[in-house]
Amino acid sequence: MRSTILEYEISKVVEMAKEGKRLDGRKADEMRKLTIETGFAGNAEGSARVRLGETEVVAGLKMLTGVPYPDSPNEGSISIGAELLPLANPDYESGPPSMVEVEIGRVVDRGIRESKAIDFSKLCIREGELSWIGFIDFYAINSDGNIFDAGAIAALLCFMQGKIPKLDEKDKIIKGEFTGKLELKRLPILTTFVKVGGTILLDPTYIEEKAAEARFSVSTTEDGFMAAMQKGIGGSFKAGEIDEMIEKAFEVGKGVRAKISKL
Amino acid sequence: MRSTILEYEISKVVEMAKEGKRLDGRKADEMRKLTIETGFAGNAEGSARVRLGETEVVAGLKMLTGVPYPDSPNEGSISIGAELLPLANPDYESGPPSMVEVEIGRVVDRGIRESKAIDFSKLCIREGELSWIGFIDFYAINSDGNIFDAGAIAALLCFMQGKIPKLDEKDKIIKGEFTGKLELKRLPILTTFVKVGGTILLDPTYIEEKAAEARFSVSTTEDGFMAAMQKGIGGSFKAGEIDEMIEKAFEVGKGVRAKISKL
Amino acid sequence: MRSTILEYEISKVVEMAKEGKRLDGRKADEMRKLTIETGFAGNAEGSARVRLGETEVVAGLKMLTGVPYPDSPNEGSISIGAELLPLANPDYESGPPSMVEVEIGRVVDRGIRESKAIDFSKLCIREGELSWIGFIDFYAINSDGNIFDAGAIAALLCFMQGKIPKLDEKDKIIKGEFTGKLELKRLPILTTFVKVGGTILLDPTYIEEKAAEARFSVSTTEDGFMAAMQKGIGGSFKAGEIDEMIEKAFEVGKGVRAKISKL
Amino acid sequence: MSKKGEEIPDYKKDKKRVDGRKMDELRPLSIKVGVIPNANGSAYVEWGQNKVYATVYGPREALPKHTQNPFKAVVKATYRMAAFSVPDRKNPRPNRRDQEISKVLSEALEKSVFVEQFPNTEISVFVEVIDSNAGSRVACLVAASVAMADAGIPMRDLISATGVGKAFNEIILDLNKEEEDAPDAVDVPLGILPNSDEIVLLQMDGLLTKEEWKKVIALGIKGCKQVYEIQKNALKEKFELGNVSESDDSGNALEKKKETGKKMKEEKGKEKIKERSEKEKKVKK
Amino acid sequence: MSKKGEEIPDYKKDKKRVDGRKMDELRPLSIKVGVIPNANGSAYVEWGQNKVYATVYGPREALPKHTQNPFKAVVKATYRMAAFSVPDRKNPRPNRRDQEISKVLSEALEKSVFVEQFPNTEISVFVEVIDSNAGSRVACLVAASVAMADAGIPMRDLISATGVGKAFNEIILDLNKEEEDAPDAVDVPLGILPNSDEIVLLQMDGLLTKEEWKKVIALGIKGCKQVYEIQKNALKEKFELGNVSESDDSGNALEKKKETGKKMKEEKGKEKIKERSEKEKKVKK
Amino acid sequence: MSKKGEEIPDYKKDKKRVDGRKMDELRPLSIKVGVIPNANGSAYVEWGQNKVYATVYGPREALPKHTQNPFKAVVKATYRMAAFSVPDRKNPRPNRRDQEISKVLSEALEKSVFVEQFPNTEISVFVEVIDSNAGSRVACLVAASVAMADAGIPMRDLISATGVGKAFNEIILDLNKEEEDAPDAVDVPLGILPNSDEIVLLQMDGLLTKEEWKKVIALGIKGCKQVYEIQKNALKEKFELGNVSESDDSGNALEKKKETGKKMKEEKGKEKIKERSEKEKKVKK
Repeated sequence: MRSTILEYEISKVVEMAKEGKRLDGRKADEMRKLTIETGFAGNAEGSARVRLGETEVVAGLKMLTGVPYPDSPNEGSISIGAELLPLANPDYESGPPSMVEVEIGRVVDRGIRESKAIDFSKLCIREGELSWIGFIDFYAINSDGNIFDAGAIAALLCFMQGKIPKLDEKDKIIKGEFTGKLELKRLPILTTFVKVGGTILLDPTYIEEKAAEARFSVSTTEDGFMAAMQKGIGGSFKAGEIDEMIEKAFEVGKGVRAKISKL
Repeated sequence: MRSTILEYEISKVVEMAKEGKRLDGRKADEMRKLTIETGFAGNAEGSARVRLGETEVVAGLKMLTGVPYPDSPNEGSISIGAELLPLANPDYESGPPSMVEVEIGRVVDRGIRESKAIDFSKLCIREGELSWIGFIDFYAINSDGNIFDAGAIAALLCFMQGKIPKLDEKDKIIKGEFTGKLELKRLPILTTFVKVGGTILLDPTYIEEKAAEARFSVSTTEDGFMAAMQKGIGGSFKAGEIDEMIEKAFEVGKGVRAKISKL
Repeated sequence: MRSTILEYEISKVVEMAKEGKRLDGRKADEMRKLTIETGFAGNAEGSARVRLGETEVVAGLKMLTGVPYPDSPNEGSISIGAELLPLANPDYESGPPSMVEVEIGRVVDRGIRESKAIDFSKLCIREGELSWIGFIDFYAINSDGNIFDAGAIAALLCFMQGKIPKLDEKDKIIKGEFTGKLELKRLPILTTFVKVGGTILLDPTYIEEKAAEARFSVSTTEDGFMAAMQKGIGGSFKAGEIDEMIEKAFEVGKGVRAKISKL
Repeated sequence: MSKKGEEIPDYKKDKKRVDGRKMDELRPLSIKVGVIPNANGSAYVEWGQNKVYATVYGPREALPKHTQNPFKAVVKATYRMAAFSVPDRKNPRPNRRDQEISKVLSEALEKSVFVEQFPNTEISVFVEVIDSNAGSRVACLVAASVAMADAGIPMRDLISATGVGKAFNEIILDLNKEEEDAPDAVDVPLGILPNSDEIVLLQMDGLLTKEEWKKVIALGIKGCKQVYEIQKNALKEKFELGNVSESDDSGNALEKKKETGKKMKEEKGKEKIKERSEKEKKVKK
Repeated sequence: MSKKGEEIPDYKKDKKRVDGRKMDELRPLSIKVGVIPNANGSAYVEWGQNKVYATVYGPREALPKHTQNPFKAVVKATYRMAAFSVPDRKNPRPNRRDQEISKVLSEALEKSVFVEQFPNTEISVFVEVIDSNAGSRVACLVAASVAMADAGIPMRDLISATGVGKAFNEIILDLNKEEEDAPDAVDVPLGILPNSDEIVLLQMDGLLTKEEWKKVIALGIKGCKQVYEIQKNALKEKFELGNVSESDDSGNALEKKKETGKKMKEEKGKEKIKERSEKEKKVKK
Repeated sequence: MSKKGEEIPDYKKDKKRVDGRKMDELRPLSIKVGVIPNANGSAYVEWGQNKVYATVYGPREALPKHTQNPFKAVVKATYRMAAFSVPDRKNPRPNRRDQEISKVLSEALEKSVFVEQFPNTEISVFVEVIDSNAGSRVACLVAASVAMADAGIPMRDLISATGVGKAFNEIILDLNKEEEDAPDAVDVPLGILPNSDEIVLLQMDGLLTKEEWKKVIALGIKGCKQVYEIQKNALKEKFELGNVSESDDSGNALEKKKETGKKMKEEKGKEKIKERSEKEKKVKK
């Protein structure tokens, strides 16, 4: 059950949204301030700290070796997982990945994977025998909504730094030595909206997510592609609303890309 | 705790059983109508749908390769598991296998395994290196009691169809190609009884199982063997009662065997 | 919540401790009667039953082969785990290892491991390929406090008997045949104290553990070393108190060592 | 992944699909209603090689109590695949994909039901895939929605769903496994309320331009409407409305029939809730 | 599995077993009662190489509440094997075999106890195998039943149990590991109430004709009665009834003693329940 | 493990450490307070390569109810490491080391807090290591204690902590990874209440004589006091006490400031508890 205070705040958010207004003064299609920081984790092959307003996410990349899947013997792979630390919000609990965490992780993963930004064949070490798997784990440190986009940017930043470790003659990773870097062919940017009181809001806060009827995320690339979509929460969208959000997502993606590609 | 309605129904079943009667009009030693259907699952190496009155079970066989056990290097193996889907009964819950599921799976497994119907040495591919394991998973789709016998028949039907996949030069299974079929030396039939109000009832319904003091299952073969027995639930049987049930089980087995061996 | 009776007993233990007295008449620095028995488990490579007053613990050693860790290719290893069986105390519950069990297991493990009593390089079979891992599992059978020390003695006794199995040409263990024994360079003895009502008590009972403000364990060797320490429970010690306990622990260790080394 | 050594099809050029279908053609779809007697509502769907069961239990008291919502029923769908329903044996433990699909199905179904009418309850939906070949989640959504109607739960509309997307250079409806594995494959599971075209399920994987997207969504909605007809017929069959002609006002007739069924079930449902409230927790099997 | 290269014994011909026993001879069996001070009742059994502890806690309030039965006590036995109790180290996590044995032991024990006298409670039985060699489950049942008597829980009868079956061409009592691994091995764990010959535990694995079955069950019941005598003596020893002669009416004397013990414990038990009711849930270790 | 082929350092001879530090020198330590807006209290610590976050939530009603202690608040610390915070990727599931550290941190923190003032509540402490290089548990304890003060929870004292021990033939403060892997390494995580020198965290691994121990504990306490100064400064910065001179009575001023912060938070805390009591259990994310 939700507390009375939360219910009150939610109803306020809904009322304001009906008039196109937001609790923090933003316009409906306005994103919060994005700040990024990379390379803090000495043990990772790439790391990033992303803040979107008060939302803070940290991410890191570990490159491990593994046996390629039988049906793609000359490819490596990636794996992305999200964790909503109890640290980050009084509503979060310890335990095995919740459905919310699973969904966030999988949507962020697909947003990057399906864009074909990473050429998996370049992650092959020896066909059918050994390949690289890039593990990204990202953690909500302070959660004020839209972990989707903050996590997706953090994950992308990790891959952009992605160092490939050197292997010794027994295929063991030599700590601190690298043979090269991951190459990204595209920079897919995930952009998330919610519908509150019938109004589409970009980059929702935690309370806006609670107030939302429906959620929509789309990953866009610099060369005009969408790479993944996900509708979430128990409401609906009209096709026209989807089109509008896609339009806006391309615009947002451009801005974010400009910011992160400077690194 | 059990609801009042359930308690009432149980007491009615007990009263009727004392006079040798049953809620659905059957005689104490009468089996429900058995209908069977096979081969529905394109992805399985054998599949069956079995109905016993309103009880419905589906089962499928997957043949996988594995390393033989060190103490039987020239044998393959089988593995049978039961799942009581929450789909099948409002009393069933999701989660790890319950003790009830474990017991059903293991009794069905032993009923087939211990009959030596399947020659495990024929499942060996290369001694000490590679052998076949036949995995049967069966699921209660609608549960109106006696999942034991319905599941055992479904499992047996799967093995009767059992196709053995072809392997490529790297020991990988080639989808859709087969080298032969499993051979069954016997057709063991599991037959289950409960004791309600002192009367032995064949093929119990769900409510009869709830009303039962004790349960007994025995697997019988066409050549006069019993292959497995299991007494269950918190009551007792006299040796004479066991003898009677064994007698009846051989008769039931004959009928069921006649039906399924036509396939 | 704790029952009223337990609370009453605890307060009594605290009151007595303030005057240096104990419920069972022992002096503050007096250990309970220690009895030991070894070799009861025919399936183990070493086994021991240890009683400390009414506390009873059984332990067994299984020697298994494994691949050495990459960073110590010419070493084997040990692994020690504690289980507080629900058998042993009405307060214990079934389930995955509790934090209490994890702590006991790890402290007992470190008390032996860090003393370097066992030369891990002697557990290597083939460098980088195969080595021995000595698994000790110990179980509380009746728990009247200080499972730490009873378990540590039981574990040590198992290692003292430790038979090394013979391997066949395929590196499989040949049951019942052995090539030699583990050698112990030291006999580290874990000694545990609690602070109750400001008084330090050696070898606490279950109720004394409940009444304790703080706990301290230290492992000592015959050649004047401490090998592991652990402060536990939510209180504190002064450095002087630690020194006193260390002094006493060396004395206790000597006595226990004399007893067990006779075996 | 198309098999090595084989030539990759080009649908633009070939004008027909690997299984002979037209670009906008569904695989054969059949629906049976009320197949599981124990359930409040149920359906069995065969769609191409996919075979799925769906049941609805409830509305029943949501337990444990902290899962209750005082404003509405919680719709909780659980998607599972039988171990033998896929080419390689599936581990029985639910994986991340199972969990995500369970989540999006729950959320899609919620929109179709008047959840406000049943505060503090749970409507439990279980879908079980016993054979599969691309598109099992939309098959499950189609089955679950029909089962929901069969349970007599008051609904805003049925949910009609289909896969849609792109493969071998063409926008196509209802992808099969071979198409899903095409090098340029884009898979879009889509679910709508067919009377209002509201989108309740939407996912997308693969690269698509805005122009392609417009074609995809249009084709998808068209496909959903075909599915809708089959769903309605299945429900009619169950409720023995064989005499109502499909062409004129079948929808209304169905609504009417559903009304009746609904009322009966609703009362049954309420009784059920009362019964359950007496228990602290349902008896573990 | 008999070892390769060795000749397989033929008991019909050999007239004695691999360990020198007669066909109807038990392995050495010793029982100690009251070995675990913390428990309401306990026993330690050595039977051949098998070594097992059993404890009984309760009757105590069944928790969580939904596990309570308003008509009777729930008997919940938990069977576990120490990691070092088998030739290969056993994974500490309970496996399917552990769970099944726990279930059949619980069900067997229930019949022996007047569960109706303690509604809403649980009688917890824990059995731990610390060494094993065929027959650990019946050793546990024997130990658990004695522990139940030691706990003073009102009982219809003790449960006496043994393995019985077939190996190397002969019907035999109390199979050891080598016999359990015979090519023609049939293993029948059997538990009875010895005063009424009611069968409360019965499982069977392996091929047996009806004729053989009759011999097996007769031999098994005979074996159980031998076990019963040892159980009674162990209980007598605990309750210092050494002066009562076994041959005449030891059973009665035992009953009488048990009566006394029962009454004491019963009251202790009731008090215990009251105490526990005050807590919501027992303190997690 | 020092790398093969390299000469093992000898600190007695070398007079300085592998990273150039003096024997009694800490690695660079910086603390930021109040970095996580959602929490009641928080801190971020960089200590050498270690980077850790700590948050405090509560006091809030302890749930489930049976975890409540009617005499005091339960302090529950949870120590976790990010998968990428160690040289090899860490499995996300908490391992035995995580659990033990969580336990000793909880127990250390309890002593520092006036737990008696908040019966039936839980003070939840979460610490997350996002990069590590020996000493992460003491970094977490330092961060957690500062976060506790930031949350305004009434405290007996801060906890100051450091690693101390032996490596390469010398007693040293604040071991780094290379030193922890020395052949003669002894690692002693130590936490004290700096105003009373009471030891609240103490573990030790490795071989140490009594004489060496005395040096170790003296050096450790000295190190903790250096850490204490940095902790106080970080808190001052947060509470904008920049104008109070550190040398005279900064401690008191800090206390005063903390008083104020405490009062505010306390009231906030109580309100929070009331709020939470209305719920049966917090909403699962």
